[in-house]
Amino acid sequence: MKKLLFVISAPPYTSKRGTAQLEAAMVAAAFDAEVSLVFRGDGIWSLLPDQSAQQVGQRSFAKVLQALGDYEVDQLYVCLDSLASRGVEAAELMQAEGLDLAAQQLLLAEQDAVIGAAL
Amino acid sequence: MNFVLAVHGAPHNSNSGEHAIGFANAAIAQGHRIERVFFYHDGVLHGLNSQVTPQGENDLCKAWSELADQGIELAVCIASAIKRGVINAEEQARYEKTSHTLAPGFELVGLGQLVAGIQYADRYIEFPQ
Amino acid sequence: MSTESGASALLDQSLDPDGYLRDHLQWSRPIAQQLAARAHIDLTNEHWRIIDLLRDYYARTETAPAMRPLVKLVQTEIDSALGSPYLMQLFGGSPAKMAAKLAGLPRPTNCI
Amino acid sequence: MTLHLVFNLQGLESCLQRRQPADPIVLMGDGTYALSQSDIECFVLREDAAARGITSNGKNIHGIDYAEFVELSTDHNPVVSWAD
Repeated sequence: MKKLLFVISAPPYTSKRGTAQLEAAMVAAAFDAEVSLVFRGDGIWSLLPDQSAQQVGQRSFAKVLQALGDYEVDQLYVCLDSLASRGVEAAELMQAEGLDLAAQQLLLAEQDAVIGAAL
Repeated sequence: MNFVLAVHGAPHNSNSGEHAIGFANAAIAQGHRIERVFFYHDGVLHGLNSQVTPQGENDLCKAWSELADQGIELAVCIASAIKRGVINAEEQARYEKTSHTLAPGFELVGLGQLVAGIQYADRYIEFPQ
Repeated sequence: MSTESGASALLDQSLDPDGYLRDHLQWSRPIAQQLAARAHIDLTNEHWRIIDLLRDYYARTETAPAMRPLVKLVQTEIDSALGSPYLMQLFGGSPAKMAAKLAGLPRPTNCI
Repeated sequence: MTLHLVFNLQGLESCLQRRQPADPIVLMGDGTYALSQSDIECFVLREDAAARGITSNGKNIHGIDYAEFVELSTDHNPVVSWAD
């Protein structure tokens, strides 16, 4: 079983890369990979709880995120540095475990592949 | 060694294609195998048959087709592709469009092919831009 | 033209070549029945339980579940003894796909 | 050990924060502009730097071609790309 880390570093409603990453993570879980996700940079905005995406005619990132648990993807992490530099408290966000930079180093090092969401 | 490469940037505003092609050719020259090139996000535009490369610029289409001729799978993410108008004859019929636009040598696949490739390969290398 | 064949012709216009609703918001229970009839499925209460479950799941997650999460959903919400054979008996060879189609979920763009 | 591919300056910053100190870095594409402002030890894809008119005399900078890039990637796992 391979360990795959999906990185979400873009905010949710412009590029839609974040939702594509969630879909890829679900597929990976369905293919028996050990999947984790990390939200960093402006990707942390994906974790705000009250998203009303239908107002802009899009799928709600927050809702799609709810489906991850059904694929037994429960290793969700958020970069504490990215939160601090944006003045966001972990308690304001949906459930994800806060990781400092040192912990992210270790998380990266133990992966077989890292699938990014740059741009 | 077995590689899966991922191309995330479009031909007209990124170096993803040049990087992946440069890597693939060097890897093959060293006796490695490129299992699959997976085109994702804007990278699917590499498979758009109707694009014209201005003279004097890199003709990536030719480089891709040479890789395809060597048996390398050029796998285009179907979900990313249909959104950007990159469709084969089957999708053309399914969505009732007037023409199909997928370049020869490329094929539309599901995200499962990305994951299966990563599971199988020794290395996954992503060219985001 | 009988009412029934009239309704059928109307439905034809609302479906894409693969039999998915062009606009998933058009879904109604009578439409589900017509879609099922075309797939030679006679909708029973057991089918409806799954269809309702899927519609509720979609409202919560805006995704259609793949097979494994669907089985899990059925087991937690209906009966832990039920599995994929049960779903296949109700909806045929690709139950997650067929049930989502009958439930009027948006057609998936990613073929898994 | 992880190999880091860096595609722009923002990517370099994110990478430097999250790599282990001994992990090698390859600057590619617009990542090669980092050579003009940074003295970290790294590899740089020679043709991308040359295309941009970037030169460096730093003794910690190792110019590589695609063949050497392939060798680095066979020696390291995972290979992580950074662009933001």
